[in-house]
Amino acid sequence: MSVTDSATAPPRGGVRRLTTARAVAEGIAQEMERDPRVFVLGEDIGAYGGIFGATGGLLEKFGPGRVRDTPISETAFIGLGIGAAVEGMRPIVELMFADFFGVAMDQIYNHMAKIHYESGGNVRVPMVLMTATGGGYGDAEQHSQCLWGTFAHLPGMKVVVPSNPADAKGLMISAIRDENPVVYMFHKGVMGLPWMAKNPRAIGPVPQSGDEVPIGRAAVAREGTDATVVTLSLSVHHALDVAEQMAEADGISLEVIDLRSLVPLDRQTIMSSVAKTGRLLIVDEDYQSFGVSGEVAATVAETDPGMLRAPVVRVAVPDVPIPYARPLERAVLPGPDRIRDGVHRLLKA
Amino acid sequence: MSVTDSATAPPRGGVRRLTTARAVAEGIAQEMERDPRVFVLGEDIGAYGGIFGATGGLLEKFGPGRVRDTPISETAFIGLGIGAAVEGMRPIVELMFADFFGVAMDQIYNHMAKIHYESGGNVRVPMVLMTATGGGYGDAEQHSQCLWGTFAHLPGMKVVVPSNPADAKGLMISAIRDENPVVYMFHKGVMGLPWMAKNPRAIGPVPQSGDEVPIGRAAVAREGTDATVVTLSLSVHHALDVAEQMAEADGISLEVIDLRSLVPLDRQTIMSSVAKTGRLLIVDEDYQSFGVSGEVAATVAETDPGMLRAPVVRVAVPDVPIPYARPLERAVLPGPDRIRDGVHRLLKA
Amino acid sequence: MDDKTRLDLYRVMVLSRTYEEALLREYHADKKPAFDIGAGLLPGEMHLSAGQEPVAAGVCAHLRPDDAVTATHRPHHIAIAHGVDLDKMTAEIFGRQGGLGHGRGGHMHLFDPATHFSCSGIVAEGLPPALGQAFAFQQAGSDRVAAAFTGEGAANQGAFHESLNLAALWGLPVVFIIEDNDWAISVPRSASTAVASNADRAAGYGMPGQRIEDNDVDAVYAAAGDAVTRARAGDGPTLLEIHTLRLWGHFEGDPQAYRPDLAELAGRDPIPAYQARLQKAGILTAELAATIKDEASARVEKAVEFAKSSPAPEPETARDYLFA
Amino acid sequence: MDDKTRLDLYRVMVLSRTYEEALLREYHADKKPAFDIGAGLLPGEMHLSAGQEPVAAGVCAHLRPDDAVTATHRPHHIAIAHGVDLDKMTAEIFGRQGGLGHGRGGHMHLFDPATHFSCSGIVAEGLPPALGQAFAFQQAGSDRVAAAFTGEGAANQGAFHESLNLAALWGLPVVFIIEDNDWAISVPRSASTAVASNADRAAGYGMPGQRIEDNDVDAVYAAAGDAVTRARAGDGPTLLEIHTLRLWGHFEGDPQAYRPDLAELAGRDPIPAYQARLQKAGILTAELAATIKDEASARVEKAVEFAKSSPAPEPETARDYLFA
Ligand SMILES: Cc1ncc(C[n+]2csc(CCOP(=O)(O)OP(=O)(O)O)c2C)c(N)n1
Ligand SMILES: Cc1ncc(C[n+]2csc(CCOP(=O)(O)OP(=O)(O)O)c2C)c(N)n1
Ligand SMILES: [Mg+2]
Ligand SMILES: [Mg+2]
Repeated sequence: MSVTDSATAPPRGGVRRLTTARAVAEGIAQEMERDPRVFVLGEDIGAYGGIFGATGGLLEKFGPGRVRDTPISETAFIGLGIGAAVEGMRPIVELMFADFFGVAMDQIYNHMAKIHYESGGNVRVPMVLMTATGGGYGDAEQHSQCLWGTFAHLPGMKVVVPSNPADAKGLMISAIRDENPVVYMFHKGVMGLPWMAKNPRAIGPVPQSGDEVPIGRAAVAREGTDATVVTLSLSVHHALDVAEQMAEADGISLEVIDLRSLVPLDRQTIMSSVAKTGRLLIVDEDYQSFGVSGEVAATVAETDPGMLRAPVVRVAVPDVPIPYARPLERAVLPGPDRIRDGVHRLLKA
Repeated sequence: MSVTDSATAPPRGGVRRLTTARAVAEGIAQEMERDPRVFVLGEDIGAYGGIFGATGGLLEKFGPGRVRDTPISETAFIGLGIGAAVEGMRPIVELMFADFFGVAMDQIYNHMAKIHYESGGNVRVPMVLMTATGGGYGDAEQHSQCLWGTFAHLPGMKVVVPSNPADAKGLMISAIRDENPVVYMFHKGVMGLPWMAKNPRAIGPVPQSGDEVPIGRAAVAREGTDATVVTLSLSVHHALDVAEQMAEADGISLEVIDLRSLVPLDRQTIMSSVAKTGRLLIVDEDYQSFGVSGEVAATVAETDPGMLRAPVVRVAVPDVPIPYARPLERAVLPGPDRIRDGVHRLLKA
Repeated sequence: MDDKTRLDLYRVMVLSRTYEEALLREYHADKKPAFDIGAGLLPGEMHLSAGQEPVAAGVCAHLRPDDAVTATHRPHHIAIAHGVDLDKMTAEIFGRQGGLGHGRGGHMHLFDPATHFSCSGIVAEGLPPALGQAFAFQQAGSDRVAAAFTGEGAANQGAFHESLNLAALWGLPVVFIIEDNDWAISVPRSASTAVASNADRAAGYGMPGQRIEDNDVDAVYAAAGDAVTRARAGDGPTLLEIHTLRLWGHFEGDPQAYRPDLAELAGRDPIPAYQARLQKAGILTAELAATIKDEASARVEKAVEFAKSSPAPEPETARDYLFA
Repeated sequence: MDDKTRLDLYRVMVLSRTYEEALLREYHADKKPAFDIGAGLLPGEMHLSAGQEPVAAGVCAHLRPDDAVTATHRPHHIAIAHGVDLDKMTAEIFGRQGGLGHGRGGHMHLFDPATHFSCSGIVAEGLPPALGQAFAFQQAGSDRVAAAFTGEGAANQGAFHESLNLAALWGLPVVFIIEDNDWAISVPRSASTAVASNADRAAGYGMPGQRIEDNDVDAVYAAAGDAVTRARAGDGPTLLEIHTLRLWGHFEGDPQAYRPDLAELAGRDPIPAYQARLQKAGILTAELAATIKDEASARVEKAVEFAKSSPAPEPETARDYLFA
């Protein structure tokens, strides 16, 4: 894995294209320039540039005072971020893999997420907890999980999940400026890392400007009429691939909703689309039960189940840990084949 | 809070009645007598008898070798339980409040829950992780949470949530005998503690025998025809109270389903009831979004949304931390008033 | 130590004890005849600190309002010693709109931005945020410090280890204080901690460590003075363990059946002992002691009055303050 | 130490190194020209242990197959030294049905009930389960012990502290071994650990602690012998820190741009050094060394063959083994 991510493509037709990893790092750098209160903490975020490249180049630019490698003490350094935020700083703390949340969850959900509420609004905790999620490259049970359902279930923190470079930058800027704790979850597969399988959707146009992408608004990643696919993060890429293919091969028109934020959840955009298509497929790389896919389906069921011309279909990880061996991992992840199969089931019903 | 719970009512009509706390302790004691591999670990589970009485009398009966108070080191002692289970023992480990899961979640979900799968079935982790949940007595944000959605979302552990003394004993016996890790979550309000508000449903007939209550089967706590109320734990008590009242006052016939287990979830019993009533109210003391209530609603939406004669209604904690002040706590918990209101909304639609 | 300082320590301890006595009274007032934890004006767990006043008084005497303090589930004596507004704190404990957190937090979740005070109901988990406050002070080039309190039971929690290592590594201006009251609920120190003194753990982080015996406020004051000076000077953290006394139950309602030393507790009360010492030293008279107690009572009763007259929060506002 | 023991240590180290060389080859074989972590027969992270063989060999020489061992994300040398079946282990790393975990776990999750071996990809979190194994042994009245390995980076994780305290408190038969290879990925020890020797932390738990310098297998063997004897005798846990060497990257693909000592690494390789020492002592000849290497290669290649010829798991079985 390379220390800095060099996969910046040359500007094409005047449009500058970056990998998601570079877009994230650029968003952080611009905010650090703008606001001296912003600093970055975490394991290997300095000289290494972040294991997944999200902090590449920051140490060189801002020095070890503002870009600090930490010991492997997640409870201590996430807590340190909380205290610094309380005193007016703007920490960005990286938890290397979301899978490791269990060693520091008390700081995250009993402190970071609750202090503002417990204090009756008198204490703010404006910080970003950035973390890598997802599988698909053989890293097995403890390094492949998405777990966003776990974070989204617990109140007091916003949760964002960008799928592309431009959103990644804009949501990072919004997260840093937000007065609340924001959990920023990036899937390794959307980062455009040079040491992972090439993913053309992980590189794209990114504005130079420091514009925000608003937290809490889903994007219609593709318009369509036959069915709605609600999804997030890397699964957006797969859903778009499938949608393009099925449009061409089968004449099926899929609308793809990229949630982008889980908290707040943009239920309106989901409902508008389902109202139009009458059919809902939810694709989620997190565990299926008691998570994101259930919440999206419930949103329809409690608003107007009569909208549904067919039962909702869910394609998610079928409530097992993520296995190591490739055929098994493929079987449990919501890849294009399983999505296509889901669309067929949805349309047949 | 009394060290042992003395609220055993005298046998009425030959039927022995116990509080839930005593029923749990009795189940553990009988299993400890039957099986020398069973032992109990946790904070204040010895001389104190468990802060919520679940281990009352065990130290006196079995001595400090098998009933061990621990330091406040949840990661170490839950992990100790895991290792002991791997070597053939049958630990019951108490995490005093479910709210504290964050200091030990890595042991729980990355180890306890995954070792069996990672080992391809070659290593078993037969243990019970017992923990207290729930609010309603003014204990605020860090001591009032249910959080069962969080546990149920992560694969590899069974999750049970008894609502009454007989189930509590039978499910404890099943949990101890199960070859898998079982998270046993009791709401403080169902325990029949002498230092909490009296709750007549927290005391009831309990068989002397060591019979199991099977994990994974919901109970129809009350039959009805107008609407289905799917709920669990203390909310079952409130739902039954409301159902009795509404039957009498309004002639409304509610069917109340007590889930009893979240993993595995008895979707069949839910669906059969909804098929009959066509209306579904979900009552859950956990946070509303991305949790149990969403999963139950999704089950209907993905099976047959056409069953629903009205939109599903959810009564849960509205995605805020549990506040301290009584009027605020009342406002967020799913008490009888909010349930009644939910029924009205469901039936009006 | 000059006389005025010792008198001030005495005053703070008396104020704290007077406060806890008032809370004890108010907490139980409407939970009779059968104790019901959820009933009355003050529902929920109530962890009172009577007996532990020397720790709070001795440490906080060295702090300024712009220094940070993080306390535990047993926070009142520390909040009082650090100068948290007594009216607002009491209103918070009563769950009122006029409270520090508008009644949202209650007694385990007191947050006072004016004095950079906070606490947490999760043991040892108040330490990491204290590091962050200290970090902010360090980065700003100020001489402000953070004092982070925890119990001897909590010192066996992972957060303790991580926090001490990181604070030492980065030379953060923190003073760690362990209140060793011999018990973690029903578990005696001997059943929780593999060493006799937590000061022995300081060497494992390359920081100075000291254990103070006998619940002696003068000794606490001296040791804390050194530690705070060190932190202010940029010389990094210190670990202090203070052997103190839990005079009452772990929480109210605790029958303490597990406790063999109940009979001798009254004789170990640090406040009469300090009073006697100061009187012997000619610093305090019985009359002045009575005045101090009266002043404390007046202040405390005013706070209780303030709390009781503050309105309860409206149910409709339960979702306020989720996000800023 | 007798000659045979030293030769055995050498053999184990050579076998381990030979194994890692083969995995290195196989791992990269089909990830060219551009490195793609998810490609090839061996996808995912790969943490190899070359340079750290003295730790595993020296400690595990004292263990029986009925003793428990928990290792880290870098587990191969330890598994080999403890006698985990090489064929099944390799098949697991290749994700095959014939593997220890039928291909479910992979290289960071090796579980061998036959030798009570396990490991975990979460740093320091392998320690708590080791306590439980030791507890089970203690309760059974046996003299079995548990050896729990962790890295110097991981020694700053809360689980480390909690585990050492609990093990000492209950006198559990555990030997804690810290492999100090100077680095935690790109973070040097000086940026993670507030003290020069983790042995200094042992005093904070009232257990013996010892640091062994120079990656010296004889010294490791001696110290571990004492520690294992103590544990078997019921005298409780010991903490050993061994200064060792990460000869290669943290994981394969690590460019190690952060590392200033790359040039001198080869000269610090412990295996040629030990070979020279044994040859000088007349215990080993160049011929015997060659034979040992050949035997190791044969054994390793057989294991690789076994792995490659074992079938891949069927996709339909992905949900198997969720529950027993
Ligand atoms: C992580 C965690 N585990 C358990 C508890 C429950 N608990 C609250 S206070 C307490 C005892 C604390 O003992 P100590 O640290 O000595 O403080 P003391 O109560 O004696 O002041 C326990 C176990 C908790 N709040 N947090
Ligand atoms: C709790 C946790 N945090 C972070 C990581 C990511 N990680 C894997 S190995 C490693 C470095 C470990 O260093 P050390 O303990 O010294 O072992 P070494 O790799 O040097 O053998 C890190 C940070 C992890 N696996 N678990
Ligand atoms: Mg204590
Ligand atoms: Mg290392």
